[in-house]
Amino acid sequence: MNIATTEDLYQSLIMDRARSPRHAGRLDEFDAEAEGDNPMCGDRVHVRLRREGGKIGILCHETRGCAICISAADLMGDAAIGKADTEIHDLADAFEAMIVTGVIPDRLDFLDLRALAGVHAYRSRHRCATLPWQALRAAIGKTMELRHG
Amino acid sequence: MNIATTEDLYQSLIMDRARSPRHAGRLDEFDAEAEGDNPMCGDRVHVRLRREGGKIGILCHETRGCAICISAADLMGDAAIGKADTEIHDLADAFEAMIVTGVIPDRLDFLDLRALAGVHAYRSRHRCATLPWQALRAAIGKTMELRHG
Amino acid sequence: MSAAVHQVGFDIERIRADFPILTERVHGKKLVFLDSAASAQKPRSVIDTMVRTMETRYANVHRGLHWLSERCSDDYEAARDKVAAFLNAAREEIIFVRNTTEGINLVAQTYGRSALKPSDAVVVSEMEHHANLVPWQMLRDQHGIDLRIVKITDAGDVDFDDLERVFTDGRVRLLAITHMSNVLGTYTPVARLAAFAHERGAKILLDGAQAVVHRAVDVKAIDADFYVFSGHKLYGPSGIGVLFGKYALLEAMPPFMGGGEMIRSVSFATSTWADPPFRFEAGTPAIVEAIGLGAAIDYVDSIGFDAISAHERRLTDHALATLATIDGVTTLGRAQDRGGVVAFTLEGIHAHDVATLLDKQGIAVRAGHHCAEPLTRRLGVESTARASFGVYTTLDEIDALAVGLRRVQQVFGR
Amino acid sequence: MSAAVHQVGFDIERIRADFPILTERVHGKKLVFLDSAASAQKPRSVIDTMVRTMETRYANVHRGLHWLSERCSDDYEAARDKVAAFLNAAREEIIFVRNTTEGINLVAQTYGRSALKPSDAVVVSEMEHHANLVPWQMLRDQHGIDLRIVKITDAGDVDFDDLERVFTDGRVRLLAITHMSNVLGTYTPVARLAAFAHERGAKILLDGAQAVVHRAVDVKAIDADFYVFSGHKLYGPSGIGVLFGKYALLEAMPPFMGGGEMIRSVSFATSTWADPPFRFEAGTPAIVEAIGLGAAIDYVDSIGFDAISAHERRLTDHALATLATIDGVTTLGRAQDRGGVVAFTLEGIHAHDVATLLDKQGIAVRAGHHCAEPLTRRLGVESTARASFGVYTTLDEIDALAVGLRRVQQVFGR
Ligand SMILES: Cc1ncc(COP(=O)(O)O)c(C=O)c1O
Ligand SMILES: Cc1ncc(COP(=O)(O)O)c(C=O)c1O
Repeated sequence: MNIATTEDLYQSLIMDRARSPRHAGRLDEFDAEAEGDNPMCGDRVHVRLRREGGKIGILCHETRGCAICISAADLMGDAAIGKADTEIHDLADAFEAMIVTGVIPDRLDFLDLRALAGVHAYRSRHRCATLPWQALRAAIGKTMELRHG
Repeated sequence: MNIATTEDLYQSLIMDRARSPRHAGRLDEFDAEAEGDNPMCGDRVHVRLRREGGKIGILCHETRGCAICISAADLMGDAAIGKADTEIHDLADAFEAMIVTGVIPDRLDFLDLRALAGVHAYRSRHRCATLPWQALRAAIGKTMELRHG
Repeated sequence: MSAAVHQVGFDIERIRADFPILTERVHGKKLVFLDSAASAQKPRSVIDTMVRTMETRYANVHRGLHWLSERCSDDYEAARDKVAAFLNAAREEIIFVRNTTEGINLVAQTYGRSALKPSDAVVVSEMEHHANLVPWQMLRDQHGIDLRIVKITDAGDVDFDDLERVFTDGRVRLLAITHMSNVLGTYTPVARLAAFAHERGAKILLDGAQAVVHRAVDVKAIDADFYVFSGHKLYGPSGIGVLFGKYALLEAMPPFMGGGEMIRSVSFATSTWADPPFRFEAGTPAIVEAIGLGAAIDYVDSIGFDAISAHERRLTDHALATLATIDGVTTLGRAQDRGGVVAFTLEGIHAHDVATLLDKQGIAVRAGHHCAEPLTRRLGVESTARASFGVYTTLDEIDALAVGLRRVQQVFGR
Repeated sequence: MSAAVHQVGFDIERIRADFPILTERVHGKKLVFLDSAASAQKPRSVIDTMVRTMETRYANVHRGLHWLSERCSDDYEAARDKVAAFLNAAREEIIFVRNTTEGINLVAQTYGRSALKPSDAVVVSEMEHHANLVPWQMLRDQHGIDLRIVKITDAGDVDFDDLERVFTDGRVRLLAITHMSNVLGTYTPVARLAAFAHERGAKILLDGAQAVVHRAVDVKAIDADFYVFSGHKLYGPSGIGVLFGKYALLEAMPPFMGGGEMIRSVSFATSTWADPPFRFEAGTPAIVEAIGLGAAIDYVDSIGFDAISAHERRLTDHALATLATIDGVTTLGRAQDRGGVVAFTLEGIHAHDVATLLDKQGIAVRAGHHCAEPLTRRLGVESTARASFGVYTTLDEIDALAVGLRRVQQVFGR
């Protein structure tokens, strides 16, 4: 039996990122931060980011959760870096749509996020994959409030 | 089709009594009285009785209800007259048991009460047949209270 | 005779074949079931859906990460989508309850206790089922609201003059009223009532237990704030019903019951609530029954409300005309707009005797006060018999009722 | 291997053949259903009883004078008799509710608001399901009672020293506690707890949602004041549950919901209540589901609780022993007396991932906090996976779980 097939959820990319996330950690200096949590299962994602020239320069997350949640947070880091706030919402929309529909969007900036398309088949796991994005959206929202306030 | 067969509920005895009850009416002078009512269908039986030598001498009922209820009240009149209070409870027990089981008891003083055995088959009508007896029991209970009080 | 009278597109024999129970015999007679307003019979598609769920796709919903639970949750939530489409509402506005009664109690205990002050008034009509009267009496006794009764006309319609009167002091905050009377058959003018209430700063709750069976209901077009119905009258399973509430109202309401599913987070000290609709669905829901209700909605949709309403109209007209030909029979209610229930009395014969004697001929009708005791009293009768119709009812069955009633009169020598 | 190990009189293969769903395949694999504590699967006799009711004997209950309604009422009330015999109670003490959750809410809202004063205290334990915590939190917030939590020992038993402590000030009027924990498997010593409460002037409510599935329950022998369970965990339909209450307590309680069936008489001004149990069953009940629950009770009676308990004991022992052989697996709960649920964690692997990866092998387990969030926190874990057993569970299935868990560890490189 081969559980980890390519169209499968627990493929090596996801497992790699779950075991050794590249963006895990805690920024001491940051421009925006937010936390997302799912009390139903105890998953929690804390996101901090620093900007460079109006774009996200560094993104770090501290994630306590399942493999899906950790890898989703980490792959989000790859995709978010270099983006402006407005682009983030667009990307998050596309990601959330992929989780709901299972259809991988045809866009270059999606990078390895496509690895998570298989979450689609597990409705009760959708939250695990989208929680990091919810935190990122909240972090950006708060920065904007600060800027306007 | 012959609805009114002998083993049937709406036999001629019951219909006769429902149409022209013998004990219907209102005693002005009485030793005991009580009312039974069933709010679920609006049936109401008012019983008054007069004693003669420690036994029921006259029993009158005013019954507003269905044919089963009126004939049950009237046939109760036949059977109750000439009985002492203690005998009434025994008779009422036997009548109620017949309604629940459908089995006609083997006792001489049962008279035409047996005509109501068919009510057994209609659980939702049991109350119609037993309501007069409930009123009679209550009337007797009240007399006894008066006597003791 | 009846088949020919039926319009094209409504094949009554095919519909009857969908309901296994209709071939039963009662006291050796063909069953003539004229008690659908109490609870309707179930088509095979509803029964099959319940069986298929239990035999192939059952597990507890929402909490499971495994295949059966995901599939069963999908089916349960798909049923919510069907109900939402059925009422033209959003899925978050659809709460599964046991029955109409629970739906109204839920609103009384949550909306009533949170949004109504003791000085506020609630209005119900004279023709309410106990389900839309007793919960408000309980709220009055517990919480101190004022409960007012709006009169009906002798024809059986809402008396708008009296409605003006009960609203004059401006204290009415909720009008809770039936969409169709289960005794008089009256359809109330719900859009007009909603506008009337809203103009005066009140919300409206509609008891749709009867109406929803016979007509397409669009809560948006009506502008209903709350709408309630039971699955078992809509050819669906027992144990399932629906409360619709506008989302903004639901969102502001505290939960009704506490337990699993309805919480966001629980600690020993305190708990926070989930969003609607889950906030109002504590514990394991009536899973198979909700899915069965979805199948019932598919079933009525497959016939279509145009056909259903027309069929009902034809049956009701035929029943009123036929019963009018029998001496000693009086039918109740003369509302302009009326649905498929006909309550009646027989002179000198108690409704209980009517029902029992009809039963012996295989004809099922209801007798009593039909859980509308104050209305029965208002009409000056003790109890009535009631014939009520479903999609499977035929004109022949109404003729059988007429024959049966004449036999009842014979037994009583009338 | 397992068949041989089973004692005579418990023919597991015949039992499995009674449950149609067990032959389903999931992701192309044989279904291994280890989630019965969330909701059990249904034997054919329960499904058939529901179908037969809907196809041959269905109508609304209690209110009808016709044959179908009389027969359906008989069946519904016969189900109440079966439940009464099952618990060793009187039929008037048996109230049909939707589920355990509604039963507890009913007691909180009726007994709680009428018999408890704001200065009174209610005690629950640290290992309660949300269904037996949140309703008391709501009562506290609405009515002002004091809610106290009695601790459990590290083994997962009720801490009687702490129980003494929470009772010392004499203000406790109700002990509401589980009969069997859905996470730790702990059976609580219910007769001892009841005596403890009664000696101190308190009543006892037992959450029997799990216990009733595995052991014969005698509410008289326990001397329980209230006992609650759900049909869907006892191989019965969804949408039906039971509240037992001692008659004298029920008789003094106001109704929970208002509507049809629960009243004696209604006028516009006021209503009077029917006697228990009807006072607490407002509106059309879950008729088919109550009748189906009766069939479920017949089913478990036909196997017998001696056999069921022994089977469960064997499965639990085997599961604890087998899981102990896998490195990195930790099972929760070490109560002396424990039932057929085993919660566990895998080192370094989140319970969600465990459940999803087992699911892909056809093995259904639950993962999360199992609606006992405060307990999970008390145990110092975020979430756990849980395997739970029914009459149809085999020792082979537990072996399959062990194999499955090793595969999960492989995927995670452990
Ligand atoms: C111990 C315990 N109590 C209460 C419940 C709640 O049961 P239900 O969801 O059927 O109301 C459960 C089941 O989830 C349980 O295991
Ligand atoms: C108009 C109306 N409202 C409410 C109800 C109560 O419905 P249920 O018993 O399903 O709660 C009924 C049916 O009996 C009804 O006809």
